[in-house]
Amino acid sequence: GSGSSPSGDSTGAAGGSGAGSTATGASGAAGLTGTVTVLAAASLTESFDAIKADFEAAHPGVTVETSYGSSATLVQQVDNGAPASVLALAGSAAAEPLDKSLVKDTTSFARNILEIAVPPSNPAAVASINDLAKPTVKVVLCADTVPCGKAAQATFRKARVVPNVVSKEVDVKATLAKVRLGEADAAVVYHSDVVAAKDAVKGVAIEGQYNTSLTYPIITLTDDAATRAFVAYVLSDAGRHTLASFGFAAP
Amino acid sequence: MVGGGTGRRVGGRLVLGVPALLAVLLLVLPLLALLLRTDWSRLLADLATPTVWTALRLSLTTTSCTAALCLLLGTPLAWLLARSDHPGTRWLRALLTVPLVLPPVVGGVALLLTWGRNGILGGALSAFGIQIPFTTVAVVLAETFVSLPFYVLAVEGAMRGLDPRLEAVARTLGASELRYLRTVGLPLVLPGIASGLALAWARALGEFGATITFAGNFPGRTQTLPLLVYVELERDPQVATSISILLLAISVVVLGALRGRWLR
Amino acid sequence: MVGGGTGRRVGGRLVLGVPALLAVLLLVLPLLALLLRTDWSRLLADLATPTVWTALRLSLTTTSCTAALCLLLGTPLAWLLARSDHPGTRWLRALLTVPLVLPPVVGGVALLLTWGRNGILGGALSAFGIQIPFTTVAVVLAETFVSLPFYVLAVEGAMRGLDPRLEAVARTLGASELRYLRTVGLPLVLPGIASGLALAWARALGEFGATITFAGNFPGRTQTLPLLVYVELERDPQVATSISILLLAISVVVLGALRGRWLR
Amino acid sequence: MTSTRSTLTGLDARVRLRRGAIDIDVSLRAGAGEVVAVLGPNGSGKTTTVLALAGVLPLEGGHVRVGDELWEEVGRRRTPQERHVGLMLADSLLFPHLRAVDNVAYGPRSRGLPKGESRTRALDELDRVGLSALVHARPRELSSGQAARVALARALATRPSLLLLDEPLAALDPDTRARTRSDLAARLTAYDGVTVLVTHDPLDALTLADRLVFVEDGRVTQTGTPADVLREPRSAYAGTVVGLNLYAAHGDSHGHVAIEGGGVLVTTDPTEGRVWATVPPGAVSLHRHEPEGSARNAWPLRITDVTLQGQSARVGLAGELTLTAEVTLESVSALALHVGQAVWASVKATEVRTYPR
Amino acid sequence: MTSTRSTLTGLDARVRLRRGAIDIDVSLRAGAGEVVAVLGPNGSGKTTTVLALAGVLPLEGGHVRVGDELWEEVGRRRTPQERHVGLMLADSLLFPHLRAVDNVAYGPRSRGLPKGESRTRALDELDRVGLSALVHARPRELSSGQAARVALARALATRPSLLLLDEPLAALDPDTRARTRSDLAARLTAYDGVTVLVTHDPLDALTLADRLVFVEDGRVTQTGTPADVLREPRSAYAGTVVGLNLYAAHGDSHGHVAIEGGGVLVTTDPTEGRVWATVPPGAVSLHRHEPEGSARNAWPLRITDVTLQGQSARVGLAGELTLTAEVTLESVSALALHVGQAVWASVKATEVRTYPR
Ligand SMILES: Nc1ncnc2c1ncn2[C@@H]1O[C@H](COP(=O)(O)OP(=O)(O)OP(=O)(O)O)[C@@H](O)[C@H]1O
Ligand SMILES: Nc1ncnc2c1ncn2[C@@H]1O[C@H](COP(=O)(O)OP(=O)(O)OP(=O)(O)O)[C@@H](O)[C@H]1O
Ligand SMILES: [Mg+2]
Ligand SMILES: [Mg+2]
Repeated sequence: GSGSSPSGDSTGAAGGSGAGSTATGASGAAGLTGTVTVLAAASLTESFDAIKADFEAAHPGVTVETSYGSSATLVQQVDNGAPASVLALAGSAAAEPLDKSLVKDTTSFARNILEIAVPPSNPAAVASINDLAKPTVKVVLCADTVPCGKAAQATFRKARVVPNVVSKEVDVKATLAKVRLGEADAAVVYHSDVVAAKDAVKGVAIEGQYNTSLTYPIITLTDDAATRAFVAYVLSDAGRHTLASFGFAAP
Repeated sequence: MVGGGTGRRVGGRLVLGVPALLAVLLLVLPLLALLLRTDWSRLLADLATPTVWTALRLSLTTTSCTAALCLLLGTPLAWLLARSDHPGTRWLRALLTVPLVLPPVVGGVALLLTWGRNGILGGALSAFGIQIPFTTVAVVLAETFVSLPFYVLAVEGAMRGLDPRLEAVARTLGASELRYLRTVGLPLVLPGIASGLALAWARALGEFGATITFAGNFPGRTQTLPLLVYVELERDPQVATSISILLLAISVVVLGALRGRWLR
Repeated sequence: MVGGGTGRRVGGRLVLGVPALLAVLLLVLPLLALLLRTDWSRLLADLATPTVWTALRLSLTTTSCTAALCLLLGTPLAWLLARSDHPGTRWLRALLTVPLVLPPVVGGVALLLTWGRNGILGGALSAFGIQIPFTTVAVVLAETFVSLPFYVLAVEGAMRGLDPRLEAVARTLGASELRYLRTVGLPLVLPGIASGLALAWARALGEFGATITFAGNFPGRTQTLPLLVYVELERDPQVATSISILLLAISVVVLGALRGRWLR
Repeated sequence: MTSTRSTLTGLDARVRLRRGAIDIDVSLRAGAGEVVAVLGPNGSGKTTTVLALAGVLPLEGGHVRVGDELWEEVGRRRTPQERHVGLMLADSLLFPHLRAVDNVAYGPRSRGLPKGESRTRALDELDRVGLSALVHARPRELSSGQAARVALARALATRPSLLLLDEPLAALDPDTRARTRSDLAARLTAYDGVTVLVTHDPLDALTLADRLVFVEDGRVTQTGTPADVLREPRSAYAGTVVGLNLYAAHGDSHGHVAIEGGGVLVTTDPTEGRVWATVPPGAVSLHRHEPEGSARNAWPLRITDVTLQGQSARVGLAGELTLTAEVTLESVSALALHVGQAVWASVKATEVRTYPR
Repeated sequence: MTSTRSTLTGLDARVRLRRGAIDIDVSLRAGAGEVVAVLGPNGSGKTTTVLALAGVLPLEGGHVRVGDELWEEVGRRRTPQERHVGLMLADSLLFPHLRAVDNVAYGPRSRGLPKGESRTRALDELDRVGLSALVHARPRELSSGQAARVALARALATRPSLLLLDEPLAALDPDTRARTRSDLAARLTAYDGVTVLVTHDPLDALTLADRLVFVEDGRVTQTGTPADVLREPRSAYAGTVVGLNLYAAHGDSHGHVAIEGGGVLVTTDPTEGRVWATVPPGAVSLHRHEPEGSARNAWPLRITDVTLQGQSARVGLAGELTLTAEVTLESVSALALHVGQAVWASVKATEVRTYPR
C-alpha cells in the first residue's frame, strides 16, 4: 500500500456518477428526431457512452451513433467524407489537419490533466514525479508526436526530471496497458484514463506546478437541431457532471 | 546394423522434432497464456450482450463476403499469374504483395484516398450519390484489400504445381481453357484453394487497422469483432479478452472443420 | 469454325481477365492513390533523417531474423504436419492458424502474458535476469508469432503436393528421412518455401499491433518502420506517407528479386 | 460446339522445331483412314512430333493440314481444342480426381455430348479395353496397365479426326496387348480419320499400320508400307525392327559389296554403286572351325551376346563386321555357344540381298 | 554407413496384404545370384509385391528375409533405407531437379561413398545404358526411354542385395532393349544378390530369369524354371506367355480330354483325371472345308482376329473352344483369311500334350 495516498481523491471523483446525469436529462426539448453521428477520441469511450444513453433517454426520437478511434484517424476520416455530425477530439492540436470549411462551430468541453499510473501493488514504490528518474523504475510514456507525449515532455521539463523511459507508446491506451499488465512500473497518462481503469492501476498525482493539461474540443459539423441539442447537452451541467465522473475537468 | 538404423531414425526424428516443437510452443504458448488468464466465470456473461452479437454477425457477414470476393476475383488472377511467363509478371506479383507490408492504418488511408469523397474513384462515385467509406461495403473492401494477396499467392503457388501436360490432354479432348480450369485445374488445386481461403478468411477476421481507418467504428454497420475488442480494451480489458477468445474459438472451429472437409 | 474458336477463346479470356483485372485494381489503385498524393519533392528530405534510418535498420534486422526463424523452425513443423495423417493434426493445424485471426493487439497481450514479467514463462526467465519485453528480441518474437503461421501453412501445402513415391525411391537408395528432405524434398518445394518466406517476411515487415503491445516503441531498440509510420501519422501525415512508400519500395524490390531468383 | 468434320480427312504435315539438342524436321502424309506408324530410337523426336501435331508444342516451321482445314502454319495456329485430335501419351496422364468412367467421358462431354450419352459411350469404351469392372476406380487405384487402358479409351472416345497414340500398348500384359491390338485394328479399320501411332513394337507397326515412318535424330530416314520396309529396310534402325542385318555398302560390279564400316560381302545380286545389303539372321551358320562348304562369305568373329527367343537363339557377333545370327537351340548346345567365344560365321552369297541406296 | 553384406543373400519372402479390391499372398524364394521373373496380367499385384519387398508398403502378414537378415515380419520392419534394395518402377520417378548423373550418383552418395567415386560410378552406369551424351540433362529434357535408362542405372548403382525391377525395359526401343537386356544379363550373372524382375515381355523372362513366378489375382499360379514353364504352363496366362493354347481339362482313359469351358480333344498322351492340355499354335491347320486327313481333332470355328508376326500370322479362333493358330503368310492369302470368316481347324492327336493339374 506504499505511495497510494495521492491517488485517493482522484478515484473518489469517479464515485457518484450515474444519478446526476439522468436528473438533467429531462430538461431537453421534446419532439426532436434524427440521427447524430458522433466521432469521438478513444479516451472518451465510457463518458460518451453514458452521455449517449442519457441523451437518447431524453430525446426518444433521436439516435446517437458513436464511433471511437484515435483523434488523428477521426480527423482523416472527416476530411474524407465520414458522415459525422460531431467530432470530439483529445487535444485541439489534433484538429489542425481538419478541413476548416467543414467546421460549423468549435467549443472546448473538457480538460484532462496528467497523472502517473502505477500497478496496484506499486512495485517500484513510485511516490512522486522525481521517482521516475531512478534507473530501477521502468517508465513508459506516450510518443513525442501524440498529445499526451507532448504534455509529458513539458511536465518533465518543468520538473527537471529525466525519466528512465523504456518505451514511447503510440497512444495513451497502449501506455496504460503496459502498467496494467505489470510490465512497466509507471506511466504518465491522463487522469481520466486512471479513473477509467478502475482498480487495475493506481494513480500518483503530479503536482500542479509541473502538471500540463489538455483541452478537448467538440466540433459541430452539421447544422441540424438534433446535433445542436447533442452538443448543447455535452456542454450542459448534466454533461459536465457525467464527464467529471469519468475524471475530466471542466475546460 | 538394425540398431544403428534405429539410432539414426531417432536422430532424424530429433532434428525435425525439436525445432517443430519449438515452433508449436512459440505459437501455442501465448494462446495458452491467454486462456489461463481468462476469467471463465465471466466469459459467457461478457459475450451474451447485443453489442457482441451485432459485431459477431457483422464479422461473419463481411468475412464471408471477403472470402467470396477472393474466390471470384483472386482465382482468375492467380491462374493468369501462374501461367504467365512474361518478365513483367514477377513485378506485378511483387506489387500485389504490398498490402501485406503496408501498416494496416496506412492501408486504410490509401483506401480513403481511393474511395473517399476526394479519392481518385470516390469523387466520381459520389457524383452518383454512392458513398463507400464508413459503410459495411467499406469493411468488406478493407478486408479484401489485406487478405486478397494471401489468397492469390497461396493459390498461385498451388497452380504452378500442376502438370502442364494434363492441360494439353484436356485441350485435345475439346475442353476450352475455362472448362479445363473448372473441371480439372481447380479440382486439383482444391487443397491450395482451401488453404488460401483459410489464410484470407482468417486474416480478414482479425483485420483491424485498415477497417477502423477506412470504415470507421460504427456498431452494427462497421464495428467488427476486432474493433469491438479495441473499444472494450479501453473500457474493460477482461471483456476484450473474452471477445478474443470468441474469435479464437470461431477460427479454430471453422478452420478445423474446413480443413478436415477440404484438405484431405 | 476458326472464327468461332477465336470467339470462344476471347470469351474465355474475358471471363478470366475481367475478374483478374478487378482484383488487380482493388489492390493496386489504393497504392496508386498513395503515390499520387505523395509530395515527391519532400520525399527525400522526409526519409533522410536519422530516425528513419534507425527504424529501417531495425526493421530489416528483425524481419531477417524472423525469416530465419520461420525457415529453421517452420520448415520441420510443416514437414511433420504434411506427412501426419493423425486426426489430431488437423486441429493442431487449425490452432496454429489462430495468430492470424487474433487482433494483433490481443496477440501482443498474449505474448506479454507469456514472456512478460508476470508471464507463464517470463517469470522464470526474469529470475535469471532475462527480460524480454521492450527489447529487440521481443520485436522478433512478435513478428515471428504473426508470420510463422503463414510460412507453415504455405510450405505445408507445397509439401503435400510431393509424389510420395519419390521418397520411397530415395529411401531405397539409402537416404534417411532427413537426407531425403534435404536433397530432394526441400529442393522440390523450393517455390513453396520461397512463397511462404515471402509471405512471412512481408507480414513481419508490416507488423505493428503485436510489436507495439509486446515490445513497445523505443527508437533504435524496438521502433520499426510501421511503428514510426504510426507515430508520424499523428504528427505529420505526409512524413508517414513517405515512410510508407519506403516500405512499399523495399517490399516490391525484395519480393521481386526474391521471386525472380527462386520462383522459377 | 461439334464442328462439321470434313469427309476428306487426310493428313499433310511437316513438323519443324528444335527440342533439346536435336533439330526436328518430320514430314507425315496419310490418306483418310490410314494408320501411320512412327518408329525410331529413344530420343529421336517421336513424342515431340506427336505433341506438335496435337498443337501442344508450336511449330517453328512447316505446317499441319488435316482434310481441307489448315491447323497450323507459322504465325497461325489452332488450339488443341480446335483440332479434333485424340492424344494418348506414354504416361497415361489420367485426371487424378476423376473416376475411370469420368476420365473417358470427359472428351465427349467437352465436345458437347449430353451427359447420359457421354457416360454410355465411356462405359462402352472401357468395356472394349476390358475394364468394365473398374469403371469407378480412381487413377491412383489402378495398376499401370489398367491406367494405360483407360487413357486409350479416353483418347478414342471423342472420335477424333486425327488420332495420336504414343506407345499405347507398352504397359499392357501380352494377353491384353493382343486383345487390345486386334480391337484397335478393328476400330482403326472402321475409322475414317488418320492415326499416328508411335511404337517400339515391330508387331504393332507391322499389323496395325498402312505406312511406316522411321525417325532417327529428328529426321525421317525411311517411309513405306510394312511390306516395303520388310523387303528393303533403309536404315540401321529399320533393319533392327524387321530383324535383318543391314549394311550401308558400296558394290563393284563383280558381286563384291564393301561395307562402309568394314568387311566385304559376296552376293549374287546386282551390286553397282551405293547399296544397302541385307543378311537374314536365319541365313547365318555358325561353326567352330573355318567352314569348307559352298558358302562364299565366311568370317572369324566373336560372340558378344546370346539371347533365347522361343525355340531359337539370337547370337550377336562382332569382328570384321557385326552380325546377328539366329540358330536353333540344338546348335547352341552342340556348339556350346557362349559370350566371348570365337566362332566362324558363314552366309551363302544367294542370301545376301542388295538394293540401291 | 555401408553395411557388411552377408555373402548368403538368398530371398525368402511371403507378401500378404490387401490392395484395392484384391488380396495379395505371394511367396517368393530365390538363392543368391538368382533372377526371379514375376509375370502376370495387369492389376494382378506385381507392383504391389515389389513395393512391399522394398519396404514401401507394410506387410499385413508374412515376412521378408534376405540372407540371414530378417527385413520384415508383422510388427517389425526395417525402413527401405535399412534394406539395401535397388528399386526401379515402371514410372521412372527420377528426381526432377537433379541432372541425370546426379540422379544416378544419389544412391552411392547416400550409402556413404565419397563424392568423386559416386560420380565416377554414375558416369560408368550411364555409359552402360548408352547415355554418356546426356549425363547433364535434366529429367524433363529426356525422352521416356532415356528416362527409363537413367532410372535403371540409378537402381543398379548402389549394388543392392535385392534388386527390384518393375518393367525396366518397357519404354526402350528394340535396339536399346536388346542391348540393355544383354547388358543386364551380363551384370546379373556377375551379381550375387537376388533380382526380382517384373515384366510383360516373355523374352525378358525367358532370357534373364532363373525362375518364373506367375501371379494372377494376387496369388501365385505357377513357379518354375523357364524350361519348366515352356514345357508345362499351368495357367491360362502362362499359356499366353509361352505362346501355347492351354486348357484346363479332364481326361477319361481312352484318349479323350474334356475341356472345362467346352469341347473335347483327342490325344495320344495318357489322360487320366484332371489335366492340362496344350496345343501349339503351329500345329493347328486351317481349312475352308471339313478336313478329311488323319487329324483326329477338327472343329468348325470362326476367325476373331488375325495378326501378322514376322513371316507368319496368328489367327484367333472361337466357337466350341477358343484356339490360336499360327499359319504361314501363304495360307493367309490362299485361304483369304479374314475376321468373321468360318473355317475348320484341325490338330493331330500327337500334337496334343497333357500333363496332370
Ligand atoms: N522438355 C524438353 N526440353 C528439352 N529437351 C527435351 C525435352 N523433352 C525432350 N527433350 C529432348 O528432345 C529429344 C526428343 O525427345 P522425344 O521425347 O520426342 O523422343 P522420343 O522419340 O519420343 O523418345 P522415346 O522413344 O524415348 O519416347 C530427346 O533427345 C530429349 O532428350
Ligand atoms: N493405391 C492403390 N489403392 C487402391 N488400389 C490400388 C492401388 N494401387 C493399385 N491398386 C489395385 O491393386 C491391384 C494390384 O495393382 P498392381 O499395381 O500391383 O498391379 P500390377 O500387377 O503391377 O499391374 P500392371 O501390370 O498393370 O502394372 C490392381 O487391381 C489395382 O487396381
Ligand atoms: Mg516418347
Ligand atoms: Mg505394375
